[in-house]
Amino acid sequence: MSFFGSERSSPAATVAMRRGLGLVLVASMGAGVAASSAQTIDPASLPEPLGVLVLPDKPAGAHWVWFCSFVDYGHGTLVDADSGVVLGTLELGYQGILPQLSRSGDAIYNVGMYFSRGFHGERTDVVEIFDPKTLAKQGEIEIAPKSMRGLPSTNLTTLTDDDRFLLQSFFTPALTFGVVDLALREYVGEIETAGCAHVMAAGSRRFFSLCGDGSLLTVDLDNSGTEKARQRHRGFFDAEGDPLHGTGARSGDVWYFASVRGVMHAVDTSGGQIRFLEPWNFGESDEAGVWVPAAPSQHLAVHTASGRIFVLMGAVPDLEPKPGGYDFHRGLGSEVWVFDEQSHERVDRFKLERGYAAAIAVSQDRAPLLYVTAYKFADIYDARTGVRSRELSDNKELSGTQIMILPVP
Amino acid sequence: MSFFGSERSSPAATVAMRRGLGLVLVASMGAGVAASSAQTIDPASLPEPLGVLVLPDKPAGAHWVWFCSFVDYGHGTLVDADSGVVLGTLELGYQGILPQLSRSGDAIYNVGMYFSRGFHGERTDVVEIFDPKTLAKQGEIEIAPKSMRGLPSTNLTTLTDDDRFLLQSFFTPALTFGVVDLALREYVGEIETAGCAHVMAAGSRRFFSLCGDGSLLTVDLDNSGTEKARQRHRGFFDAEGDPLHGTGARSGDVWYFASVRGVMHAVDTSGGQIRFLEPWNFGESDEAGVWVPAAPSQHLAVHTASGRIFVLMGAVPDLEPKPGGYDFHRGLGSEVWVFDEQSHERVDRFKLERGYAAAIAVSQDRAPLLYVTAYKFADIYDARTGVRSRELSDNKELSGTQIMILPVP
Amino acid sequence: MNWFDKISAHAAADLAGKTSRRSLLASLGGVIAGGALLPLLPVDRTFAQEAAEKTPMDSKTCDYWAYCSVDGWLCTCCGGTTSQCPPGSVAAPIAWTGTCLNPSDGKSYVVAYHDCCGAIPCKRCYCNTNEGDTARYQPQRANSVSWCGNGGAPASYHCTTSRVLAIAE
Amino acid sequence: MNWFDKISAHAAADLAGKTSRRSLLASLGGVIAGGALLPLLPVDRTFAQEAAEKTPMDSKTCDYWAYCSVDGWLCTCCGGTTSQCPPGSVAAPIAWTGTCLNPSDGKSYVVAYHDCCGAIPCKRCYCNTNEGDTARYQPQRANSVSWCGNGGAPASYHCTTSRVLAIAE
Repeated sequence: MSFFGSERSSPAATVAMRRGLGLVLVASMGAGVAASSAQTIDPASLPEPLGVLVLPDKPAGAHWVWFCSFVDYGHGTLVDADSGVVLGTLELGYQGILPQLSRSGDAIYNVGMYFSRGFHGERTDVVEIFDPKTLAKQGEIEIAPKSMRGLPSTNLTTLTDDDRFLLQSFFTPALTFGVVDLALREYVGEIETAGCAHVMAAGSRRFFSLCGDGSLLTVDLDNSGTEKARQRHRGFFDAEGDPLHGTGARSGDVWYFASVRGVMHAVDTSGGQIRFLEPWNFGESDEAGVWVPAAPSQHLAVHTASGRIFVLMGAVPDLEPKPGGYDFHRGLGSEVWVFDEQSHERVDRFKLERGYAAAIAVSQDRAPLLYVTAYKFADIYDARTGVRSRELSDNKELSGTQIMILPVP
Repeated sequence: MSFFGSERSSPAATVAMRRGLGLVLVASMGAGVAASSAQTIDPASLPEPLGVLVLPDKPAGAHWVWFCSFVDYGHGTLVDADSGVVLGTLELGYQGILPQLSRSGDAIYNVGMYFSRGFHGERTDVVEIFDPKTLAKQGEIEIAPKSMRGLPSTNLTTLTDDDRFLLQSFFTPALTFGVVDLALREYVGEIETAGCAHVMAAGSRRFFSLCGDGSLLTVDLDNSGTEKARQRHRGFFDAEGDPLHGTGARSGDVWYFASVRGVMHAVDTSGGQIRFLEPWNFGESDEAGVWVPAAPSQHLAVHTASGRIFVLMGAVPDLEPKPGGYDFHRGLGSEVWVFDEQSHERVDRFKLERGYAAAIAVSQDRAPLLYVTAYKFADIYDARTGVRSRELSDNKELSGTQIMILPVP
Repeated sequence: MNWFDKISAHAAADLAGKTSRRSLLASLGGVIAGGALLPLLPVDRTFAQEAAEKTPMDSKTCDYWAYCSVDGWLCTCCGGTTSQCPPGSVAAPIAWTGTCLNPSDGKSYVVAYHDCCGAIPCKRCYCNTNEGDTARYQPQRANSVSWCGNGGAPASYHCTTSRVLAIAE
Repeated sequence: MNWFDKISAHAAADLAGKTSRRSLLASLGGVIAGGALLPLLPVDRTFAQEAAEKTPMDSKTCDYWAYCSVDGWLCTCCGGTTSQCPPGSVAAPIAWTGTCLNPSDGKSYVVAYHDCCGAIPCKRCYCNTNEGDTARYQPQRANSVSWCGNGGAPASYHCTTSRVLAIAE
């Protein structure tokens, strides 16, 4: 109808938003704006141009982080952790987990599962490609409709270290991995495992996985993404007595995994080798109970430069099995324990302000932040002191149930 | 994997659920079960058959009702209002509103909007056809991708009185209606209006709509669903001074609409005629303020047999406009006022237990129930006494934000 | 006391005192359109604001002067501004309009409420003011209908901008 | 006091008293998988049940004896039964299993947890017990992964049944 405003969003308008309009005092990015100051409008600036924002380059020293919300159709929220300002959101698909950020910074990938009719109809699994500045979708690569869904983990999808291939966990209930060639934008195919799950990058053409017999499986790819070699490395962990949580954390070439009872296992993947480091016990008992990794989803993080390992910990009454088996391994955490990679000493113990948390992550800069989610909240702590600097909450900075965290490098 | 249970759901299993297995003491339907009684298991009944339930015929005197939840992907929950038991759910699509129940009882229709990728990708609007016993999808009819979405109303979609055609409100922002032939399962096409919205059935081949100039538009269809005739009936209401809420309620051939200030307008559509009944004022002021229809979505219901009109009412401080215009017309209600269709007298005034409500509806039987939703809750009242008999709540009987109600005839 | 109890208590107090009943109703009523925003910060903020001062210059609150006929999520809370859509969304070229009083200069302005579309529901900073909101048979000022899907914009709703067009004559 | 405060308070109390910390953690932890169930009746009920008696024969509560390794929404709250999917959904033919003690006869039973699929998320009666739950590299007893999508079932998750297979040897 002609009497409606009908100015189209144009490239010019998109650029115009960067002009300093007298009106747009309250910009969405950057730090605080005097919210109660008067607002005079220059009539010459009207009508305000309509447009769509583009993300700026991340300023040096800035802390940007994706908080990802689970269940139904998931999404990520990009937040400037220093100001608490929301920079944008990204849809992640049915039970979406985490986007994958390319090291080059030129693409964001998401393995999305979709249905033609909401929650019914035909299923399609795709690797979606988003522009990191506009967050606009650039394309997609259809893959086999086998993506694993359920409780998220950071280690269900990975990029190889050169960003060439994306590896995706499949579950049918056979455990396999899908390989996607991101350079050619093609689905390469599927790699069988004999009962191994979770996928961790260990180089440009190698990944590894944890297996049901306690071994570690390495798979080497050729330049087309096809399996070239595989090797099973036995004795990484005690799969029956003290299995590992599948969500691990990486520090350079070393990957860490925590067992349900609180033993840290590490594997050094450098030089194309697999070297198991000596496991060490980090659990402890005190008047609160027995402290174990609190592993509903993302309980482990490493700040590589300082060699600090952060573990979300929760106290349980005991480690005795119930009639159907033990059940202490999936609880929430109430503290973050900090260990030194070299000495294995606990160097700090942060009591979380909220008393419960589901996931943790750490930024990799020299003034690192510790990110903590608690469903409807996310909290930002100084990773060096354990002091909380900011709280984010549902319907304000966040939306949904936050259970995964991805700091932007 | 062979060691997994892998018994397929079969027709036999579906039937088997009706057998009286010693184990399945706690049936999902019907009234209370002794929840704390011991449960002995006949080994011969194992393994329990796996299957999918089918709805029984609605027992005589039973009160079944759909509560519909809004935003994102909507859904309806079918509840036995006498027992509070959930009977099933139905997906309604993006910003889905209400299913349409055929008078014959042999089909449930839903006008669903879907995207190929969750909330992005290609849009498809379809009329979906569900089996009322199995709630399984039987098919769909693609329509023009123009369905109106936003705040729901009961009068955005209707079936003609013989269930032959479905009429759907379109908004592009031109206001039109889509016509679907349910017998042939074909999309017929679009009927233009000159600024009229909401669609109300008035016979097998006639519907009407409310127009921006205060008139009422009737459209007659031929047997193929194409427009045969139209007529504009002027002077139904005062579109500038006291416009009607678009959500009306029907009693036989009479449709009722409430104005924002509390004047009831009625139109008798019997005999292929359009006869405006005398409007009557039902608003009132008291110490609480000025009482007006509380019309966020579904504020009007009629119990036809008793000739009772139910209006959800809320008190506002005054009816004065703000600088940009009046804003008192979309608030929640706190009371339900009951009027006699013939005398226009207020015969009752129910104070709602929760103090706020978004939608009301009434069953049409001789022991009518008044259904009231309040977002995360739904309450069931005796429509004759205003006494609340049952509360339904989120994550127990309901899920989401309940704002539409559809009693099953 | 959970928030529902709070609402009831406030509603009762409002009914008794006749104060700000309007804003209570408008805020709660609007929740429906936004839907599923519970627990509801806008409600809490509305309550807080009844006691505290209004914030007509804070574009992340419902009090912001140009938001006088909004029904949805504020783009300022989703990565956008009052007139710019967040990254990854698409601005609906066609909008409903309202007329809002700017207390800074005492002038009324025509505001075009452009929905941003094609992205996940933002679900932050829900506001429902309704000044001048009309029924759908007068759609040019109707805020309760989704304007995504019109004029070539994708149909899924992300958030709403409030773009100042001109001084109202 | 809102429910988050309640949780914190309870958590603190639990930490201090060492009572039922396990069930608190299990219940809260599980919320993640179910997701977006807040405000959380299961949590409230878990708390209520700590004071009140357990309800191992009530199949609409997490205490029901056969639900010892569930992570999801109970089909008994969605229009189904302990072994039958709700109308409109499809039973996943392949399931994870658990071993649960029936207090009525003191016997342990093998329970197959079949997800019901292809319908909207039910989001009612969320339970997360984890007895015997394993990591995904041992998937036959892993309850944290969605079993919808397997064996020909549609991939969207609706709710979970707990079908008794046999007496555990």
